[in-house]
Amino acid sequence: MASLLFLLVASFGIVLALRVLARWTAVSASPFEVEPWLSGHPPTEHALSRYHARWYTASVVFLAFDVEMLFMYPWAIVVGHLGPGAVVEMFGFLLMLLLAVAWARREGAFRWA
Amino acid sequence: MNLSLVDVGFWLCAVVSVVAGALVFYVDSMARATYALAVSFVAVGVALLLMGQAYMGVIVILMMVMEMAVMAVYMVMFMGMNPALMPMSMVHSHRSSIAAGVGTFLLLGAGAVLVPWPTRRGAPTGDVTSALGEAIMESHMIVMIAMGPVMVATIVAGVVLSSHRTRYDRLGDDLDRRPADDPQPGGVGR
Amino acid sequence: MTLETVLLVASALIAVGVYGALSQQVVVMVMMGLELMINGVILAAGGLWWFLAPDPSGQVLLLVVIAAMTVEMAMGFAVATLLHRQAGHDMTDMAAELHG
Amino acid sequence: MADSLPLVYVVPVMVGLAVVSLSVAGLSSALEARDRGLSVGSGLTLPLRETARLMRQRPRRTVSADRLLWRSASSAVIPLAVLIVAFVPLGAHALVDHPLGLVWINALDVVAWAVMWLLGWGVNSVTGLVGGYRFLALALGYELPLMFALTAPAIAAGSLNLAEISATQDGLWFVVWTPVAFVAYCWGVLGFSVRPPMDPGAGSDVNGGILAELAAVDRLLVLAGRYALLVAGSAAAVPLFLGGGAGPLLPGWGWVLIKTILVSGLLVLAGRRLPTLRPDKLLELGWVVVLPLVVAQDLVVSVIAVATN
Repeated sequence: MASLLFLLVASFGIVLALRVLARWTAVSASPFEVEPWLSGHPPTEHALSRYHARWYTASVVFLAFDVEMLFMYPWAIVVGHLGPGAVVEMFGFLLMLLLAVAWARREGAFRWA
Repeated sequence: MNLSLVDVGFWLCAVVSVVAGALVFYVDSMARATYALAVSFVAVGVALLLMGQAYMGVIVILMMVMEMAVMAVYMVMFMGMNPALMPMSMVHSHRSSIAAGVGTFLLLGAGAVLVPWPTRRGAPTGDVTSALGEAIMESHMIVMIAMGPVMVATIVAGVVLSSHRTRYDRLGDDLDRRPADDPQPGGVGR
Repeated sequence: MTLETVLLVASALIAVGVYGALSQQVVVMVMMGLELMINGVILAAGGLWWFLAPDPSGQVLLLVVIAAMTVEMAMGFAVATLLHRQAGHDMTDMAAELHG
Repeated sequence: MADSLPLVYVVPVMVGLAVVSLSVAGLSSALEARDRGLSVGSGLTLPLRETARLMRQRPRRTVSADRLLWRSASSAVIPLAVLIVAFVPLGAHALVDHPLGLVWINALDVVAWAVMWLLGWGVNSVTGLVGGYRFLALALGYELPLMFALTAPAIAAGSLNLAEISATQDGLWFVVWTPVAFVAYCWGVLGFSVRPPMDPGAGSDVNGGILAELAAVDRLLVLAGRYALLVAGSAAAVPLFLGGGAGPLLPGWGWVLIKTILVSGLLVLAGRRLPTLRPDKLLELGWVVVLPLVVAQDLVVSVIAVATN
C-alpha cells in the first residue's frame, strides 16, 4: 500500500511539474478565455441542455448485471480446487443472467431509444 | 498515545469520506455532487483496505466509481435545471432534515460509544478472498442462489420501467417485424 | 482506529445521508442520500467484521450490502427515467418525436 | 506485499512508460504521415514536436467551464496509466505486488469512465459533452466483456496476483487457450484508452469530443495520457496472457518490455485498419455477441482448471 501511495503522489507530482514548467515555457501563462467552438455560432444555452443520452435502459441492465462481478473474482480463485459443483453453480447463475439479457434485447434495451 | 500509519490513514479517510459526503448536498453543480459522492465511496473503500479487507476495499472502489459515472449522467439529464450556471437550492424541510440528521448521528454515535462491544473472537484467515470464495460456493451458497433471481428480476423490472417502447412497438403486433422498428438503426441484425 | 471510532464515522455518514434523503426534492438526489447511508453501513459492517468476528460470513454480508446497493441504484434510475418520461415534456420525448 | 520491488525502481518504470508511449505515438503518426504521402521521418518525430508546441502554446479556457473538474480530469490520465503499470510484474515482481493486482487493474480501468466523462463535462462545450456521453455508451458495451476476459487468466491460475498468474503460464501462454478473452481484453484496452477504433468519443465528427477545447499543457497531458493508457493496458496483457517475463536470454523485465511494445504496436496497427466503432452499433454487439462468447471462454477455462486440478 505504501508504494501505491508513493506512486500516486509521484505521478501527480510529475503532472504538476509539467504544469508549472508550462507556465514558464508558454508564450503567455494567462489563459485565453474563449467561447466553445460552434462553427462560429454564439452559444445560447448551456452545453448540457442540448443533448440527451439515449441509453438509459442499457445502463440499468448494466448496473444489474455487474453485481455478478462481486462474486466472480472470489469464485475465480477457488473454482480450481472446489471442483465441478462450483462451475455448475456459477455458470447456471450466468446463464440465468444471459437469458435476462436476451429478453432485454428483445425489448430493445440495447438500442437507442 | 502512539499513532500508527494505519491510524493516520484511517482518520484521513474518515475526514475525506464525511466531508465529501456533506459536499454532495452543498455544491451547486450536479457533476460535482456526484463525484463528491464517488470520493466518499473511495475513501470508505480505502478504510476497508486498512481494515484487512483487501477484496472488499478494491471492489467498493471499482463498483462505486463505475456507478457514479453512470449516476452523473442521470443527475445531468434528470435534474431539469441547470445549476452549473446558476446556484440553486432544491431543498425542502431544511430544518427538520438537519434535525433528523443530527438526531441520527447522536443516536447511532451514542450506540457506537456506549454499547459494550464484545472482544474479538477468532482471527482473519490468511487469505480472506479465497475464504470468501469458498464461503459463497459452500457454506453460504444460498446467497448466490438467491442473488440470481434477484438480479434477473432487477433487469426485467428495470427494463420494463425505463423503456418507453416495448417489443410490440419494435417488432409489430405479431412480433414478426424484421428488422425491428427503432428510432435509430444499429446493433446486431441490421 | 478502534471499533468505536469506525462506528462514529459510519454514523456521521449515515446522518448526512439521512439529511440528504429527507431534504432533497429530485429523485436522483434522494438516491444520493440513500447511497450515502449505505456507504455508512458498508463502513460499519467492515469495522464490525474486522474488530469483532473476522470470519467469511461477515464478508458475505458485505457483498450482499454492496449488491443491494447496486440493485437499488438500477431500480432508482429506472424509476427516475419513468417519472421523467411521464412528465411528457422532457428532452427524450422531443428527441423521439424528431425521429418519428 | 513484502515482494514488491524497492521504490527506486519507480524511476526506470516511469521513464520506460514515457519512452514506450512516445515511441507508440511516433509509430502512430508515422503511419498517418505515410498514408498522407508525407515523409515517415517527420511522422516519427511529430510527438516530440507536438510536445514542444503544446508546452509553448498559450493556455485556453472556455466561458464558465468547470475548471476544477476539467483540470482534475486532464491531470488524472497519466497517473492512471502509471498506477496500472505499477501492478504489472517486471519479471518475478511488480512495483506493487498485491494479492489482488488483477482486481486493482479492473478498478483502475473503471476510473477511466470518470476521467473521460469529466473531460467532456468540464469544458462546457456541447461537442465535449457529446464526446463524454459517447465514451460512456461505449464503456457500457466493452466493460463487461473486459471484466470476464480478466477473469479467464484468474481462473486458469487460481490467483488474482499478477506475478502468480504469469508464473503459472510455464510453457503454455494463456493466449493460446484463451484467445477470445485476449481479444476482448485488447478491445477493452482500446476502449479505456480512447484509441481508434474505439474513439468515437474523441471523433473528428464532434470536433474532437472529449478533446474539444483542450489546449496547451492540458491537451498534452491528455494526448500523452491516452498513449500511456494504451501502453499500460498492453503491459497488463503481458502477465495475463503472454507469459509475463518468460523468454530466452533476456532478463524478465526485458521480455515484459518487448511484449508490451509488440502488443501496443499491434493495437495501434489494428486501430488504423478498422473503422471507428460507433456506440449505437456496438452496444448491442457487445452484449449479445461478445459477452456470451467471453462467458463461454470462461466456462472452457474453468472446466479445464477443474479437470487438471
